[in-house]
Amino acid sequence: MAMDPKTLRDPHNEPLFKARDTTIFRVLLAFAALLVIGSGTMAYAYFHSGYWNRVGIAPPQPILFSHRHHAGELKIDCRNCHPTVETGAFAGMPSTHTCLTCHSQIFTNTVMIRPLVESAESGSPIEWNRVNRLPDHVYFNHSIHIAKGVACFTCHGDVGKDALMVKGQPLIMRWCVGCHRDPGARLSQPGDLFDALAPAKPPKATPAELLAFYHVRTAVLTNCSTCHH
Amino acid sequence: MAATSQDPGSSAPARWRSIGELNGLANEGRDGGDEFPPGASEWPEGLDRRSFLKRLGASLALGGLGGCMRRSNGRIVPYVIPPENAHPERPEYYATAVPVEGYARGILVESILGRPTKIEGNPDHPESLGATDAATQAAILDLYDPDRSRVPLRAGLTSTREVFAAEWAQFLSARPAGQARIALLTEPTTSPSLLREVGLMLDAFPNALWFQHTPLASYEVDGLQPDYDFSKAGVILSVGSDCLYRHPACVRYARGYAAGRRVVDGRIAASRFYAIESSPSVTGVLADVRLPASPPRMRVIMGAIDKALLGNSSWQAGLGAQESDFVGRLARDLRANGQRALCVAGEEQPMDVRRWTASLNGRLGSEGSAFRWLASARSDSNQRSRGDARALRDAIAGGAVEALVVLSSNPAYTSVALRGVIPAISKLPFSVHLGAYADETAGACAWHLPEAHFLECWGDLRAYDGTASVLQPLIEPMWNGLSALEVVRILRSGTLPDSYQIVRECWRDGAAGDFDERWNRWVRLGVADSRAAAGARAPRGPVAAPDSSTEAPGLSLLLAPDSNVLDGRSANNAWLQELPRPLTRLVWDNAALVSPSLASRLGVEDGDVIRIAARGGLVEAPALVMPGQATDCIAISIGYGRWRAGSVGNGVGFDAYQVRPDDGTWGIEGIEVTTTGRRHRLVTTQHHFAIEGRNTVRTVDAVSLVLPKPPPRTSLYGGWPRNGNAWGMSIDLSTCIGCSACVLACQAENNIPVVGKDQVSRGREMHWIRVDKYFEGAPDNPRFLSEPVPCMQCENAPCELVCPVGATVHSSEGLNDMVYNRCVGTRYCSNNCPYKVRRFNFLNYRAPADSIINLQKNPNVTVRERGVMEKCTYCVQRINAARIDAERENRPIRDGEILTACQQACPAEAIVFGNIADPSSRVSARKAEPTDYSLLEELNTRPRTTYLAKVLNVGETAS
Amino acid sequence: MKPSKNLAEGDPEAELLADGETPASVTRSISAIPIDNPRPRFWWAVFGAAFLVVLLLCASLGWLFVRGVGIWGINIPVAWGFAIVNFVWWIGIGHAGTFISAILLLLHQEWRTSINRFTEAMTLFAVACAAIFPVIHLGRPQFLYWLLPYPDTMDLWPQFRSPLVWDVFAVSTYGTVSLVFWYVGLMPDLATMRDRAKTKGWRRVYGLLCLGWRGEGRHWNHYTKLYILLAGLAAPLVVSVHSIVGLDFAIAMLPGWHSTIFPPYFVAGAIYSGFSMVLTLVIPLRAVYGLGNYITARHLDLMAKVMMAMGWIVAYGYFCEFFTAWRSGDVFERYVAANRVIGPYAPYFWALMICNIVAPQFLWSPNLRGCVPVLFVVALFVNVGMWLERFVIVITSLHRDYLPSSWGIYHATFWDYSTLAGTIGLFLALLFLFVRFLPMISMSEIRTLAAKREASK
Amino acid sequence: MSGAPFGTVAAFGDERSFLDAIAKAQKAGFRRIETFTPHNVEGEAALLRRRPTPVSWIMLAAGILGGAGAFYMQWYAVHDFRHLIDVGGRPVDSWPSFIPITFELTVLTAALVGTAAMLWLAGLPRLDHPLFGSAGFERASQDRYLVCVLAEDPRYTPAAARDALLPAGPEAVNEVTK
Repeated sequence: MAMDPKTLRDPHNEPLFKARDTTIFRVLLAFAALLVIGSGTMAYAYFHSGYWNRVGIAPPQPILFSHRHHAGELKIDCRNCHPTVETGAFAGMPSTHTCLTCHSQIFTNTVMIRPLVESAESGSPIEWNRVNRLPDHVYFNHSIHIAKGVACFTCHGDVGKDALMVKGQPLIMRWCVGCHRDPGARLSQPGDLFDALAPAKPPKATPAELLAFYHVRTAVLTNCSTCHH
Repeated sequence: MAATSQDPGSSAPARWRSIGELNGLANEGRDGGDEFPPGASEWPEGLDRRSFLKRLGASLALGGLGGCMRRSNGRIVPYVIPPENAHPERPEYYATAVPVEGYARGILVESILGRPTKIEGNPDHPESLGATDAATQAAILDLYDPDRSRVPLRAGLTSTREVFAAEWAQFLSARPAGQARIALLTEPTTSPSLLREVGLMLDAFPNALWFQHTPLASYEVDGLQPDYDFSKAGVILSVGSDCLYRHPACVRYARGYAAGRRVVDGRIAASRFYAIESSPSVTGVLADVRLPASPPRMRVIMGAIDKALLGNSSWQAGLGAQESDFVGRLARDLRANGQRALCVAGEEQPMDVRRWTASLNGRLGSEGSAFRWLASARSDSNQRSRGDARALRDAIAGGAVEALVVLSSNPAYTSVALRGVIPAISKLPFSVHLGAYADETAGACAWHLPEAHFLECWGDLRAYDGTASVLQPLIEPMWNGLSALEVVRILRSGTLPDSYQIVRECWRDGAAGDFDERWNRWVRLGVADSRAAAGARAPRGPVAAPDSSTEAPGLSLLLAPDSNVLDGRSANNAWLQELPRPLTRLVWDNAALVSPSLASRLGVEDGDVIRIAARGGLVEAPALVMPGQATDCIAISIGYGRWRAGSVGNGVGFDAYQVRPDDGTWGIEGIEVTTTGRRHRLVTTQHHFAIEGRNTVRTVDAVSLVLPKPPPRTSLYGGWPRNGNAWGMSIDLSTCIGCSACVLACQAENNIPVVGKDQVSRGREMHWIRVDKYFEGAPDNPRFLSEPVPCMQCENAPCELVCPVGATVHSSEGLNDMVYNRCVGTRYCSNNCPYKVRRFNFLNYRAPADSIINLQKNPNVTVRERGVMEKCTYCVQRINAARIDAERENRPIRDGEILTACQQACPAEAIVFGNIADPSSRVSARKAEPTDYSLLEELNTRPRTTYLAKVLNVGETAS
Repeated sequence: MKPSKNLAEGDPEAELLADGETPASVTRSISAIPIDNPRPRFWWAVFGAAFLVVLLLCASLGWLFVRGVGIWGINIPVAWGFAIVNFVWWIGIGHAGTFISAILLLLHQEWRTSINRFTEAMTLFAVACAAIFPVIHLGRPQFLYWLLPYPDTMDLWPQFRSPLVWDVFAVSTYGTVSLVFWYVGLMPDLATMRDRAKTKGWRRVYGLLCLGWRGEGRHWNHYTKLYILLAGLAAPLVVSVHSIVGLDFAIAMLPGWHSTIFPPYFVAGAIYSGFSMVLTLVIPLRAVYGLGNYITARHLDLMAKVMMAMGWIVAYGYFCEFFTAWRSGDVFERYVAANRVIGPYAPYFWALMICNIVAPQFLWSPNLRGCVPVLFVVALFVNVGMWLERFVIVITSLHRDYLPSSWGIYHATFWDYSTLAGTIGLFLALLFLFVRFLPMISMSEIRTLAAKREASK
Repeated sequence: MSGAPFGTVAAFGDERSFLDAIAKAQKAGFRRIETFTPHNVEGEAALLRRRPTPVSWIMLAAGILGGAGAFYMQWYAVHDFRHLIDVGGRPVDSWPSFIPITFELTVLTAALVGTAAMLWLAGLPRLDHPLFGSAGFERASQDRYLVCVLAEDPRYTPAAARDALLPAGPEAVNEVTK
């Protein structure tokens, strides 16, 4: 094919790409598009996952304290060890002396409660690893939740089921406001509030009845300043 | 602009702009008009390129990865033995008292998790009545001041208390028993225990001399304290007094004054307030009729008043038109009111003026009702005292002193007399200083002992009216400090005692019956059984008017204690340094106040440094043009220019003690003023004081009380359903005295940071509530209007509409919520706020994580990080706490159960907060008054905070 | 100001393409710039200088992230400063490209052909510079993504009533659509570059970039439709974007901002600044790279006329603002208006008047308009003037609003200036990379023009 | 370049002879003709009776969907689970505020989908093509107008194609294999 040689390059030029290159290029393009969509989906999944929220994870503890045994089997009332849950912002953690009310009598010499004995002797507290934690900008008050019919198990899960304490709920804001927007369905009857296990049967009262019973004013629950100030 | 500004010479009550504008200067730059001042950029000290890059890298890494890494949940550490208090997180209140120039003001101190966090007034205390002033609010910060002295120092080197005791014992043992020539210097005090300890010390050492020194004026006139009841006064005359703002009884006075200025149920029986003063004071500018006059001129006017009251027809001789109008009206009103006429003189006035003014009450008949004499509560005229700092200087110079003991006083700075003998003090065989800071006096003495803060130790004090209080500690001494009581005991007995025992010993003394029961009651209530002397008798018969010379006196200088740092003792308190001075809005400085006409005569403007020569002393200070200042008088406050105050107060301002006369008088005549050509950067938080014809501060006449009502506003929109509580606030401009107590109460409650002079100069102050000042009328004698402005909590909030992330939205109870942790910092909300009440963290204003100042922080309020907007939310943390309490008990929140911090602190009860949905609440009643109005009502933002107009009771002119 | 279509054909005074240009010559001379880099010293000098300024930008942003927005002069009440001024300025400059490409395409203005590629690139880089500012002006830029709607763990959404959220969508849409429009227009030229590049490596690069374009009739069939439709979309888009930027201000209740004139007035201002920037850049590049055959005197003349027309619309906007302020009787509006003229920032206002209103009037004279240096200087004035306009709008309205007690003053700091300079550097650096590696005039469209003229001969 | 023929290409130096060649090839009975030109040639599509491109309809549909989706997103955000937030006292359904984003997303989806559709319909990206190997094809992106009679045409033989194209006066005629 004869054309003006001045403006032509070598006519026997190799083609730049092969059919394989087209395939690779198209696959890469598709992959890039997928990456954009996929990374968003992955991020969503990650930040809503139990891994991120630590749901179901039991951190190691200095003493292998079993809620299953104490709360589930022995049916010790939650308030026995968390005494200020009805009156204060914090539920209260049992002091060494609280534990010793029983354990000065029973299992006093077991290896398992050695740290307790050491704490009592040395006066230095037992350092537990936190299971449930809210960020600093959240102002949470246990007492008002109990007063308005939110049972322990609603947020902490079936603590009487597992030996080591595990986180029962994600405690992310989406989860919090889920209840604050529609609290009725999550309330429990007064008798169930301190059960270590969620009752198998739904409460006898309807959500509306429970809301009325506890005088829950739902309007303020979703105000930002209810939890953040 | 110029279109609305008025000829400065015209006396028409037109509202005008800044002084700079009057002088034809368009620039309102606070640093003298340089459009792009050098060094305006930001490069903090001590940051080189390498660490900059390091930080940059770290910040990028953290920003990039921080969001994706799980944070540690941390530890939870229970008690070994549970404390008595089951709820350490819940605030508890303990009654004690704050020392105010040696007098007590009863307070309740909030303690959370074992640390004192906030000071409130004690409703059971007669000099608090539940409220406080600004200085009381700021006292909590001193406790956590990192600059506080922490260890005993010997010649500047760390030592111990034991070494001190041993060295003292050695000093004593080198001398015949009891013969040591000890000089003890204290401030005048009302503390029964301290007076008892000092007495015992003087008994034990017959050669010991006790001196008392304060740079501030005594509150006594001839050994008695004048006391006022403003609520019983129909006409008030103030002669240079600032007693509603700076006085041991100022809270009670402000409360009484407010009673006479408040509209209740649409009616008011307003008092009429006349003031004559040389420099505008918080109290004086409240006057319906105010007359600025230089100190010599004031004496002339007082002579005229005296004559007019006596019916001498020649009283007008030598008076100007304004002056004779003032005197004529005043005399007419004083005579007409008789028993309800109250005359008050400032403590800084010469003694003959104070004597004469007090005697007017007797002449007019108000003594016994609006005016009374009280027996002295403070040790000013104690028989065993050998005099003041001048006497001590003479004693030292005369070799009569071997050991000097300075207790809780800083004479090396505050006493002109003692400044001269500092080398002599250093050469004494023994000298010791007890103080909260290793200050100027500590530098002069061989020994320095850290003093315990009043919240760290036991003590006792009397209030101005004589009521005694026991001071109880809220916390163990953080730095092992000692109280003055303990030091005197160490000096006397050599033992290391406990302030608790000393105070109890004093109060048990001579007491019969069950002491512990009474003691516990005193401690609980904060008020001990009153041993106050009842009203005393007038000291003398008729008093002649102050004499005045007729010759033209020239310029005079008026010194004054500073409105914020007083005599310099609060110089290291950053809250007080950054709190705008009430009238000038100046921060972090003092200045020489000059009247507008004097400024133009001298050719100076704001920030020009002038040199003032007075009676041999010399001070250089920047001029600040102050409308309402007497024309021939320059005023400057003491308490600045300190060199050993601490990292906050060092080098701030100018030391006016340099011209302070030795005898402690405040006014100096015949001064010479020259300009230096140098400039100093004065920083104010407000620099435009004209109202520009805008209806922001409204005034009504006391007779008519008519305020034009805005047209009703309708809306196409249905509006949001409002059920439940609807929070609202009413601020009474008529009773507000403009004292700024609300500002500091808010700062303490809401963890508001201090940003420093440089940041304020860039317009970045952080106060959530500010007190706006406007001047109206002739520059040399304008009317002063003040207006506290917190967030208005608009129902149609402009800020909410423009926030892209919904970080500020409305609550169902009508609060304009601000969610710090959602804020991304666009600052659009601030732009769209017509009231400009939003504050932004332009830089990281938080204290370092390990700073001791963090202990003061309110744990119920988020400490805001960099890049976050913040603002007033009606103390929503208090609302929530009350709501939780009420909800737990299934009852509505009671009216008055929630007090906002500003409301609680307000001495005049000008701020009322409550539920406007409840027609019987106090705030609803306030808002129903005819003088109620909304700020910028025409914008239809529908603010929940409304104002009651300022009631003026000017009356008719004399002619 | 509507040059008739036939001006393109034959009128000696109205040449849009020099005589003797054929598709072959067009291709040869335009593609020679990226392939041969005929003026390497000029290129390196400008690019090198711009790159140094980019480093300054990096330092400014680094320091900003370390210390916070407090390094700037902003305060309360002037909470928006240079960042927003620069943002609006850059976005405005970014409007000429799409206006020339899209609206003039729809209006069949053939003179757009020589400058559309270049102005589109300018648009992209201006938008890139503009997009920096809304991000960095945030107090907490690390949470920028909260302005995007996505299912977060907080169950919160952006507040869609806020114009700033509209901005996010408007600017990102504008950037994306401009990029797509530019890239689609570039595809045939990339194919040309592939076929003309000297080395196999470059041919591969251009081959990949053009996605295998081969000028097939089927390609052209879809392509031309898409291109005209993209133009149809971009035309209202260009209007919407600066309208929304105008709404950032108009939605606020601030006197001086709260004005219905803002959206159209902002759009006109944007096109005004865009054309001035095109002239500022094209005049030197045309001279240096000898593009006079394609960007002819006629082009400059037309652009000058558009600029002048836009200048008058902007002047009308100024007039309207003052008229409305006066006629409203509102004390706040009147004060802000007066304060602009005689207040502390009056020098900025008067400089703005000189730059934006007075300077373009020289262009009434055909002689002056035809004088390229004069045109260049006027364009420079308008560039500065448009920056000043945004400064005056943002700062003077904020610094004295409702309550005199809160009035303040704003001083820019070193970092304000360095960031502004830095983005100018970034803009120039990107533009010179573009000039260096891509054909700055649309060869395929000029070829159409050349072929049409050949055919008509 | 494996043996199978792709077609016969003729190169022309101007539009007129290019269009002429198409017409002549059609007259010769060829129906599978493709062209390669440095710019869009007016009349080419009509001559080859190309179907109107569906790009416009795709863009319209995408724009409507994008706009509706944007409006729904905003509506959903303010009604999320009946959790209504009072923003500055404004009504929940502040629909005028939703217009800008609705418009922007209409434009964005239309533009992106339209561009994707164009590429899809044009079979791009495709990096390889039999013609890329052929000599002189690089001129098709510069200044030559190429007509190609495709081998898939039932009447195609190299000779017939060459005969049909030559009368229009091509500068070169070339056979291309796959």
